[in-house]
Amino acid sequence: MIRLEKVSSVTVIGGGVAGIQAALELANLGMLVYLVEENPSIGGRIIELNCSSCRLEVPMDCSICPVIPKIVECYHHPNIKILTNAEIMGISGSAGNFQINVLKKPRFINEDKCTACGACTEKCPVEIFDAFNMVKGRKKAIHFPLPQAFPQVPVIDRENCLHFRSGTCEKCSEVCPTTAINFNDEDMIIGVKSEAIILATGLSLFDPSGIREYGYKRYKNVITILDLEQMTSIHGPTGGKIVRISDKKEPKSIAFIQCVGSRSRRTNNNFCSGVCCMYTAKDAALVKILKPETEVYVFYIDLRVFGKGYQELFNKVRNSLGVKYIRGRPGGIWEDPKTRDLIISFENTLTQRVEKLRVDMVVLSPALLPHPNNRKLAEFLGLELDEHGFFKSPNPVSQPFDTTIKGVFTCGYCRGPRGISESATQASAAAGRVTETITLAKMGRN
Amino acid sequence: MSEANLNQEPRIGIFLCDCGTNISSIIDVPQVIEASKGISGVKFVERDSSLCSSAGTKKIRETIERSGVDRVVFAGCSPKNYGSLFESVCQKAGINRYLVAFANIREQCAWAHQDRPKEATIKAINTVQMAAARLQKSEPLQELEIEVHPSTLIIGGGISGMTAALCLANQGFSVLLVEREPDIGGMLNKLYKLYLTNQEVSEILNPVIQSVRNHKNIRILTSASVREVEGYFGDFEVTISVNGGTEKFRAGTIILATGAGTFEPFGMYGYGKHEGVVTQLELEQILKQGKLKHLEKVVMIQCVGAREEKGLTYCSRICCMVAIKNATLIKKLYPDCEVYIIYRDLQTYGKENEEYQSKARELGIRFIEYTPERRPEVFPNGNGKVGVRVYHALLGETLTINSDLVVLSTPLIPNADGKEIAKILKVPLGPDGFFKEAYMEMRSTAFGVNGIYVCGTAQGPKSIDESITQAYAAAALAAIPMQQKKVKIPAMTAEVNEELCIGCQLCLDLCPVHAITFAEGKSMVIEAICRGCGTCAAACPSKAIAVKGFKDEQILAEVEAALK
Amino acid sequence: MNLEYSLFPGCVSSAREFSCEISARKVFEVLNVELYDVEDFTCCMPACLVHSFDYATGLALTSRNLCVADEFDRDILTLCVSCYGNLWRAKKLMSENGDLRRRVDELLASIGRSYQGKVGIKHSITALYEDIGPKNLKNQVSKPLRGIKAAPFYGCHLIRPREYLFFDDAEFPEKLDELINVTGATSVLHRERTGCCIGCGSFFGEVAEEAALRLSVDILESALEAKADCVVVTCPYCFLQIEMGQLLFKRRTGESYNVPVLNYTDLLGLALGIEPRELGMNIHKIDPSPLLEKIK
Amino acid sequence: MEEGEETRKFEPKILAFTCNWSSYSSADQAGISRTFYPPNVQIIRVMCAGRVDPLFVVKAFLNGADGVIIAGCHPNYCRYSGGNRQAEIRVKFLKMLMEEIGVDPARLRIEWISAMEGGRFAQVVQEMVGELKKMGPLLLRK
Repeated sequence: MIRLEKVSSVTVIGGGVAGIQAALELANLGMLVYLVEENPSIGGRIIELNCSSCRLEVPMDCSICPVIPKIVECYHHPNIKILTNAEIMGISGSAGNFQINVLKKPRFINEDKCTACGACTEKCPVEIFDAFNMVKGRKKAIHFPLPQAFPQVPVIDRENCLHFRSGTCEKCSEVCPTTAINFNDEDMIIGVKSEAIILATGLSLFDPSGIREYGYKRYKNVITILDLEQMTSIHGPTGGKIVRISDKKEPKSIAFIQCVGSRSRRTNNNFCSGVCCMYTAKDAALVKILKPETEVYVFYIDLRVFGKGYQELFNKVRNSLGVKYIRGRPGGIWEDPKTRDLIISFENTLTQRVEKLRVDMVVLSPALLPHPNNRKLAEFLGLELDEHGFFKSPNPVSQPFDTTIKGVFTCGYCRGPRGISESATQASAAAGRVTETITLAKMGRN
Repeated sequence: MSEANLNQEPRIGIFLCDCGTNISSIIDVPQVIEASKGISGVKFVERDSSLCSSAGTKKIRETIERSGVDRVVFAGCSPKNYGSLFESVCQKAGINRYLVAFANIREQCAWAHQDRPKEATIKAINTVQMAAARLQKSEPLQELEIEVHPSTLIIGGGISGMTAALCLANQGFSVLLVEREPDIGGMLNKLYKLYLTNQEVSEILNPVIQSVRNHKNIRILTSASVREVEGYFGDFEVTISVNGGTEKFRAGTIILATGAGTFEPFGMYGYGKHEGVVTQLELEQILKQGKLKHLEKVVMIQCVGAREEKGLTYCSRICCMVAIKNATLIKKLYPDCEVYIIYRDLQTYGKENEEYQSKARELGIRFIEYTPERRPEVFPNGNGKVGVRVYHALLGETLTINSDLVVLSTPLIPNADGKEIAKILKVPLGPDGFFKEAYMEMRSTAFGVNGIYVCGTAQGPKSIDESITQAYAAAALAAIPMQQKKVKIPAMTAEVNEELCIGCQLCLDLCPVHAITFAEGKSMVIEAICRGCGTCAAACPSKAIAVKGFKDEQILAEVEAALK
Repeated sequence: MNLEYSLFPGCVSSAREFSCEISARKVFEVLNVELYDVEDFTCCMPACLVHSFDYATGLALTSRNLCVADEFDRDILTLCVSCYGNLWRAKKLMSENGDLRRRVDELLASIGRSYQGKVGIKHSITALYEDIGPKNLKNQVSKPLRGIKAAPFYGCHLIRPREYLFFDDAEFPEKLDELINVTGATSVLHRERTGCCIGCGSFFGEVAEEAALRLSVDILESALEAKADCVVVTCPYCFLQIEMGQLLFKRRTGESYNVPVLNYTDLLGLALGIEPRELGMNIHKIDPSPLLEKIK
Repeated sequence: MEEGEETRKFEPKILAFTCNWSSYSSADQAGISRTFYPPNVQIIRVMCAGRVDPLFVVKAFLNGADGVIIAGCHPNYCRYSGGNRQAEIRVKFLKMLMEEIGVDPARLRIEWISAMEGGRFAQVVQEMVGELKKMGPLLLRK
């Protein structure tokens, strides 16, 4: 079916930190905002992270705590219309009058009826388990999104749900006390009119198994930083405990490896992801705080401590907490078949020595890449992308969040690597820019 | 809207939401209802399974209007979820939102004690009683609604200030731009070319200056400084001293864009001692005036006075890129000139910067890494040359470069008058001396105090694009209340009982937002500023301060009820 | 199929490790691939020799071989990864028309040659993998070497530097493993599989015996850790270093590893049902017979 | 005497003053993530740990609380900058007072728990209940 919204408004594409922040600012500026998110709930990447800098007591803010209330606020805001499970089908028109077609994929669960009682997830017979993916870990075919995502309404994994595979099972809908589950829910195309568009598509992760010599997905005890974030988060699969996937034992030594797939000609990601040095410092510190006797090593190329309070945090991590920093990018990792320990061979570029290091666990910081959807959106809008798939700006200095098309703005990672703080600031800025242009247009200038 | 009549004794209505099976499957709801009926003043207990649904809210309204209660308890999920929703529903139904209390029996009873249903039920009963007891002592409150004057004072006429000014002026707000220097433009006036784009600074700066000058909504005061700021959010009374006299200005919001200063490394690496040792900024000047004579060797030293254990501990963020940019300019000017950059960690974060760096390497600029343990040495080397001895950490060798020019990259430092402005505006400075924002992560351009915002290098070292970004962000935040014209301040503010106040002024020092003033021996709370944390109330030796909505009586009532 | 190549045997195989050349010639014969000898080929001229004195001259000497090959207009087939790498380096540098190219052209002109760079450059391994292909090889295997655990040793210049050698992933190659498995043997994963044998075009082994020995011992250790029956190499230099390493070690300590070292062509040859002595395995210094027993 | 008997029967009453911005939400989080903790605690929401008047704590004990928890934001993250530190100072003072009148200061705890640390909240209550069971009931109520 086709439904057409008539109200003029701003559309924000992407429901992560940047998108949410931009939407809130615009909504508070009195505009009607459509927030389009491809996932079943908003929150984006940040809900996969843990709250830990709180515990570090350095002059640096926790990345998560200030954001969570924003997610809830955004979800309840009267001026924000949230379209989850949504995909952009096409965009036409120009500044002041964009016509955006959004495909709202069915969720099969009525958000208003669902009371998040969890009866369905309990009864669901299908359990999906990915030994290498701690983030998703073990879950049912119908499962709740991560605890901070909003709304807390279960999601059905169509690949694995018996109903969608063979039509044999409807246990969840049988047990649902509020009859919120409806398998006949169907696609819906929504037409949205907008005066401006803000792109906040965020990032995607480089798959470290592409760097074969590190053995990610070959060795169980080689994990990514996101897995660690999940482990250390109290809601994670291990309830906040750091364990080796091979034997569920707490590691006595951990090595973090930076720039996996980034700053590398080999993967053509010659850029720096801009955040890894600091979240690694943070997590390394967390490991030390949780278990001081753990040996922690960090392999780095340059320490990117350019932000407010970063150097101070780093000093604390290296000097007071005793995390060992080694300058050099390891050449390879080998697993001791017996103990499942990992042997890292590397050149310490500050001593020019080739050495070997045996650790219980290796944590990789994969490159953060622009979101693949950028290509599609760029096509719809006729935007320019750079060779990596980031949106281009007409002038990176004077117009940092404009795009090559009038009325379309960017914020967050989709314009280039940046952290939560910069993304949020950019989001507010983009909102300011949008109001400026719209008011100017209304005043008949520009 | 009918308000609670306080003469008659409270009439309380309780809505209990069993949230589908979420609560009812663990807690014995009927038992809770029975117990709640017993509470004095309770007129009804209404059970429902989804109050948050539209049907639910409709029901709430009808029930309230029918029963004529004047206070309401919601027993169900955490107020963090739908608290504001229920409050506004009650408001619509004629019950003051401050006569609504919540009993969190889902998150904090049913879910947290799933393993022990019996105790969970008892705790739930207790929780409802506490909420009711609290209500007994509650009074209706009115939110203070303050007019926000559609005008902004922007302190600092650099790129950040000007950008913010334009953004707001274009939205039709009147802006006063106050610049301490005789001319606007700020730090950029001193610069030559920009990194990333390599274009002349003027290409970016001049158009901005022009449109700021010509904008009918912007008034510029140069050689001026802010003397005094009275009043509060929405209606600041600003006194500016300009050419001898003073001027007054009325501002709804204030944006701080005072920029940063530069560190002068006297005594370091022979700066000020030997000829041919300059700072990047000075080099920038020389290049700008086209006075750079042919050179054979140039050495740039990074992190001069920055990233230290003590003193300037922070990384100044932009120096690496500035050095690479100037090195590139020199290389383009004199391709045969050898340019060395002696760095600690290259802060070429992100995409553009990294690419800019690799271009520089292709040009043949040489990078030498040093460590804080073994710093380079600079010594005069006869006939105007300066020798640089440096331990190349990656080669493991000590090199000596006989250079014509040594350029020191020094960090941006907090502005000299930062402290004074902080005092005038009652906003905090961080440990690094830059202005301390409210929350780095989500509100890097706002302060704890309403109505005052910060952007640009005043908040910390930043590149030009980042400053511009922050300027827009600050402008957006400032625009919000001015667009809304009226802003509601939560009624939960402190108030001083003048009879009881003994004038000890303890509260003045404790208030984090300086909302308390002192006059005629008594403290006085400026509601528009107060954010109701209650630290003052807890400290007041004579119990003269009460926090509306969180009065001692209310909390103590809860305490007693909890321990019945 | 009628594949044909100009054979570029390289100094080591023709002067020290004959077995390598013997088995290569035999195996290609059985696969009826023609290997033509080219009289005029000279030293491949590794970068560490003349280049260190005059790069252009060194490059000219290498390029000359390519000019020669052009006459016959058949791809070059090298047995030594060092030759392979050097020839490719020349091809790469000559393709960049810079000063260097100009100077090399002058030098070549002075001996009446001009560089075209028509023919391709293969190594026995790349030829087997790319031109013949694992599938075809598998079909021709008559005597699968079941139960043999082989530790592949890639040899640096088969895959590195990645700027101009594209045969396989430079950090974690797998094609040699694939080729090994084709013979019915199983390739084992071991840490030194892409290590350095220190042989390459250098007299390093002579001047720094210690270092050389340490490396070859490390390779053997890593192979044994992975429970391999033999080390399979792609290059006579690696062959030399790993074999000699064992003998040297024995002379030093009296203990011996006795890990047979095989050219890949040996392994393939056996699987094709060729007699060990026809593959020159009788002149291996580490006696492979226990291994051969295993196959029977 | 049958003190062991006592401790087994005895269920301590705890009052928790939680900061609206962090610790109150952490209690919610504990529920959301089904991290169970003893139900002996009743939670009172205040805007900031700094609001907690020493009087509240004293009254709590007089009204029969066996233990009191004050939970606020981590030191650098007070929404109002410094309220939590004030609370800390007051707790120090209160503990001295309790020492004076012979009440075990361990019956009063101040904790920093951020909004996400549901587990931490549960843990604190868990510990406190354990300790109080060892101490036995507080008999101040007149």
